[in-house]
Amino acid sequence: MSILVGSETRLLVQGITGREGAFHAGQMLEYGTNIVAGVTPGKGGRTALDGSVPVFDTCWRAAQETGADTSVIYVPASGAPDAILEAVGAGIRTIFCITEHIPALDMLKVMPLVAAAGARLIGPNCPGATSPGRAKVGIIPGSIHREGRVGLVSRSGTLTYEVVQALTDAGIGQSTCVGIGGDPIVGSTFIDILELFRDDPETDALVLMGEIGGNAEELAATWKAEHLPDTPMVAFIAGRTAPPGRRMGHAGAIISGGSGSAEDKIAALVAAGVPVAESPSQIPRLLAEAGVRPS
Amino acid sequence: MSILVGSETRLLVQGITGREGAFHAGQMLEYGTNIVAGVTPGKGGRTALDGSVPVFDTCWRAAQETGADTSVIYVPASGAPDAILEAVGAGIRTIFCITEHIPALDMLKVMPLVAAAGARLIGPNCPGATSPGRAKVGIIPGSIHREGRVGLVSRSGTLTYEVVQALTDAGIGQSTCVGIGGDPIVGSTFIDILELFRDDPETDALVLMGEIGGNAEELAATWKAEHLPDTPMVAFIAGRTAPPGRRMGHAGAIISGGSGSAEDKIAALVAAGVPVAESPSQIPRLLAEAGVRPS
Amino acid sequence: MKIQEADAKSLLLAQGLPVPPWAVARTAAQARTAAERFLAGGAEEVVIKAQVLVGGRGKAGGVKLASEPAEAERIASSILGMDIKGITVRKVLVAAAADIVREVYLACVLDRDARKVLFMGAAQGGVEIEALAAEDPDAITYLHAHPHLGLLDYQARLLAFQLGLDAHLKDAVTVAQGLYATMLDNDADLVEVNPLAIVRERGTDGSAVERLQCLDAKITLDDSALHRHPGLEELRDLDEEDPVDIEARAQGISFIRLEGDIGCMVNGAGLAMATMDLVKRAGGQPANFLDIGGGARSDKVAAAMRLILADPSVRAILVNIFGGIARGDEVARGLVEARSQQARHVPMVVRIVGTNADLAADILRGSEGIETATSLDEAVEKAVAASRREMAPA
Amino acid sequence: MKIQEADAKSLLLAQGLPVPPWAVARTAAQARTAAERFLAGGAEEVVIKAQVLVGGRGKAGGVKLASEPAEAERIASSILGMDIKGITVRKVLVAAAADIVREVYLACVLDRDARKVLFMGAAQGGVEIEALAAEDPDAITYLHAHPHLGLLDYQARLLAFQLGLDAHLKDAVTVAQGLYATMLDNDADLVEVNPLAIVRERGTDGSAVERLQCLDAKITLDDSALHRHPGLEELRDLDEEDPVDIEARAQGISFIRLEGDIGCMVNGAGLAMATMDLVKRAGGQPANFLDIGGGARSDKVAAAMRLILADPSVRAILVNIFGGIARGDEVARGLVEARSQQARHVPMVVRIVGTNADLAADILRGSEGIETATSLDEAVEKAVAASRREMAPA
Repeated sequence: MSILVGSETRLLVQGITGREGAFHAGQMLEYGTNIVAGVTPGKGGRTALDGSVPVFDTCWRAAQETGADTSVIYVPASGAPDAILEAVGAGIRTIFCITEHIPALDMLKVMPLVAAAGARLIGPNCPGATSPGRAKVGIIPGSIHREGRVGLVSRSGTLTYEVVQALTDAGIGQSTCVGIGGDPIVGSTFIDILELFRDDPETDALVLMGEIGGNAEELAATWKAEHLPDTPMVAFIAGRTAPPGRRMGHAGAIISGGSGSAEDKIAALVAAGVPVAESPSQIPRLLAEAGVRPS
Repeated sequence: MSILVGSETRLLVQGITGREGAFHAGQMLEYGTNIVAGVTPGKGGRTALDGSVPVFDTCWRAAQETGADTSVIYVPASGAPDAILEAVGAGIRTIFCITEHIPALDMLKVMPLVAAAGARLIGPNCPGATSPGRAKVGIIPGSIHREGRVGLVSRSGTLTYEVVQALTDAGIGQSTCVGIGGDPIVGSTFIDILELFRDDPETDALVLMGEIGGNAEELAATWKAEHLPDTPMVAFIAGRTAPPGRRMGHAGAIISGGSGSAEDKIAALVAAGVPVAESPSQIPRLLAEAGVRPS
Repeated sequence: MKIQEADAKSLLLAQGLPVPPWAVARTAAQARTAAERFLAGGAEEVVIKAQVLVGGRGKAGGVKLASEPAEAERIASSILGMDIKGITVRKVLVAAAADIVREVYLACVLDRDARKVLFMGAAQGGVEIEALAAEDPDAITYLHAHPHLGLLDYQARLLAFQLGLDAHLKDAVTVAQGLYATMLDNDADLVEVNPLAIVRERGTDGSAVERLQCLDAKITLDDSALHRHPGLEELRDLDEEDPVDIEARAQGISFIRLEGDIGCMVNGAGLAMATMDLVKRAGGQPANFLDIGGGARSDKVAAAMRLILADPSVRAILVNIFGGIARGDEVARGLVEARSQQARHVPMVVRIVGTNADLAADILRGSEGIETATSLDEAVEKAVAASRREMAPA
Repeated sequence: MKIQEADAKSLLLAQGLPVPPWAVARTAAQARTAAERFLAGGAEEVVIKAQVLVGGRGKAGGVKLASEPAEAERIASSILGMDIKGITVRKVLVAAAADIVREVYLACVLDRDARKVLFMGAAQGGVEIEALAAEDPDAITYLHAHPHLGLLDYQARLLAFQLGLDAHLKDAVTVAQGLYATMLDNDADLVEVNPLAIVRERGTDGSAVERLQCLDAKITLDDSALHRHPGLEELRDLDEEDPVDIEARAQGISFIRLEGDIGCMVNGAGLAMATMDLVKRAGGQPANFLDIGGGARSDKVAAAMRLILADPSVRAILVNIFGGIARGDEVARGLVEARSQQARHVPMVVRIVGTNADLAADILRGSEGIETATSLDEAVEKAVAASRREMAPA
């Protein structure tokens, strides 16, 4: 098994005929992901990826005709909130929104509808999720993975790749790697993903990649101490050297006052029994110290 | 026991210092209803009803300080939707909105918040509910009731009084009499109230007072046949002589096409085993034929 | 409140929706002038449509085509003054006849059960939606707008694709969202465009272009919200209304005139309908529906009496008041006073129960021409009898 | 994006909120003229406030009162050019000093965890809300706006009563809902009025009246939404910004200048921060944060190089690219090209992994002054060493 995406996933790609959508759909297909449909309004009836994927005008028709249960969104920011709602309205249960630069107030409006439908949104501004050897949804390079039993959850994009590569190089395979996105308003939190890993019999250990800003890491630390006291977990927090109050790249990374700083996050994690690496390259060693063996 | 209102009710009166609110609060108090608070923004700190009821600026403070669990609203139509939301926000579980002429689109906006909070709204444009001998909430004259075991639910105002009087005159007492209101958008339907009566050990028989327009009576008939096949129930439908397509008083009473007519409603009720009276005065006799004895 | 086609089209236009130009004519000469203008502007024919608030005007001969101004005048003259389901036509709408490629149906309406706004669309337009719903339910796409966010973009696209408007996607989305905006901005409970049509028009370079157009529109407004749209209250078509309707509205009385001879004055819509039902069951014919509303003050009672007596066929009056908010004594006083002022003396049966019914009885006792009753059945019986007495030759 | 007090006040004013008049002065003479006007208009004193985007300007001496035009000029002259937390004051705001009866705090802010807009109010105003929250948490009222309906009327009233603004209920409701409207209309993530004050003013008849006024305002905007508010983009205070910031924004590069000497070019904010952390851990000092963003084309790479080299203290450059969307060969080509065009030759350590990393290695091999690395740790070590080499006397 794996979480969020796997060999049973029936994937719908929203924005499949766009530049980004077409490129990454090709990469996902190549990885072996089961892409059952694409959606681009006004291009219904055509096919994408050299005739292998039917394109529909609406998610509703795509879901009706192909049984798609998961969606990934490569639609520009102006249309992405509506694309999320369209997936929700079509009964899609798991939605990955890769799109970045969606205004926060747009996401505020979208979230209650996602929740009311009982759907799960990952992102926006996230790299997606990969369950090595089974399916890759999003933009994480497929080549960096190795099959195994470590679950990874991260707020970052390329930093995630860095750590996944380090794990793979050390022979430590992954069950699923999930990027939840670094925006102020995201559909799934660390805890949401940790809950899934807790219930996954094929995940034995965890890696959490945090950043400065917000308090998601602190909340995750408390949750882990309470609900997963015996599962090995290692963390990394980016932004130790960031000066207070300065904005670092994406909106998630603001230090406001005493809270949201790397120090506070690291302290919370350590207090929860989670060793925090000083460099991504230390993570495999810390996992090994916690008893994780190469797969 | 009784449904919705009883001796355990802790009532909050919204708009208690207005003309209508003050008059009916007096009537309710006289009937023995446990009024614990009133709310009028800007009049917090005063008292109403000759010093017996404290007045608060907000429902939140009223609920905090008095433990009010039920509210009745006598606020003009322009402020009534907000008054409903204020009660919901203060944690009030049962809300009666007496106010008439609230625009339907305003109610559409209010309803999801009521539902999300798990609160129960009766009305708007309803006469309220009385559990004889225990509590009266709303504007139904207290004098017409008699304690007993027949539950009554109605879409009308004065027509309800007419029937209650007829029951009382025939010696048939009531457990609770509920007016759900005749507007197109109401918080509680016939079925919502019938469900409460089903679970009330002190209600043995039912009276349903319907009108032309909509299909609430048809739905109630189907529900009754399925969920309360053995409980005696008698109905009355007002508007047999109404010409099709003409609006009768309140917005609830439009016949559109074949549906919503008195004939359809009566047929549905009869099919469900519910005798339909031709006059309110026949109702006690039909109840007696169904085995209901004077109390 | 229903509004006429031309007014409905104005409301759609105000939301930026595509509605072809039209003119309203009250005389045949005005219709001719309008026809001349459209024909000179390139139209091959004009359509002349009766403006009435009832359906089925087409079948009644209230919609016709003309290709010459003189013909338009002749047709307008025949439609103006025509009686359609009891209503006299006083205005016609004149517009260029559209070259229709395809017609679809699109409407939004208040859905009471779901407590949401419901969109209904059908790829077949120009038909009665009720008939289509009965014949071929799958032909209609139903879709609820979000109670706070309205018709979402993707929902509007879904409707457009379901209606086969792929080639006009952007315009179809604009129209669908425009219907919702029309509903919201005017507190309508129905906004219907039937047909919404793809029409062939001449482009600026003379070549044929296909465009989406709202060819007919029906809107009904929520009476409870009219006060916040003062502009809409003026749309009431006074021509078509009985002057008594205007007085009723001014007094806050719900009043509908009917064919019978027993005038009814009741408090509460449900009780008023029940009272009429009983009148009919007892062999009488109600002359009206009249709900005097809550808290019947004596001036309101007097106004209600005037409304009833304005109908010359009224031969008896039945007053049925169940006092709750309304106090019986105040109603009784109003009745006695109204009685004293009225020119025409019609027998009156009064039943007042509830709050202060005793005081009411005292006031009414001995008042000439006023019979009282205790039960509703008794009151109805007496009123029917009184109407028969009056009908007997004097 | 933060905006200055005067701009924030303009946005509040646009929503109809009560903000006392002010003037912005760039010179002491302009400040004097403004002061003259306010003093002639009846003010007993004027306040002169430094316009900078950092907090604590009061403690730094950037806010002063004056009762004479000459004094205002003198004070403005001392504040203009002042350095507050590294930022030079280039503008002052001049306004009539308010006669404050009571100050409260009111703000709305994006609440990430709840995914709602959070209102915060305190009956004590003019204080730092963080300090108050730490000292006396119960002194603050927290209240979430509805995600679709905003701040409901009753919520606005609740805030007003909690802040003790009973005597100004209607105005307080207007202000609270105005803050939400300001947030919505401008895509702000923070709108703060501190203090919101009851001030004593002279009425038209000369008697004293008390009114609610927004005396200070702080607004930050959502960068992701700026494109739909072209008017707001212009509010960026160019005076206060490094010209490189403007170029960075034009290129879609996230760039923050820091104090160190090792320029960093990384793709992804998280990886960029991690890279800087490692530089510091290895004993170096990052000269900047630079996230080149997704899909790094060669012109973007060249622009990033210009941004880094515009800082004369940069002595080494560390490039860390994990190719995903970004293709390594394209980045490498951009680096070689940028290198060939640059005047100042700074040692460069490049690490490119992921998509097309092999091709990138081929391109970089043999390029003069470019060292390559495989692991991140190795790259950081080499860059720190390079910055030290350069620092040794030539």
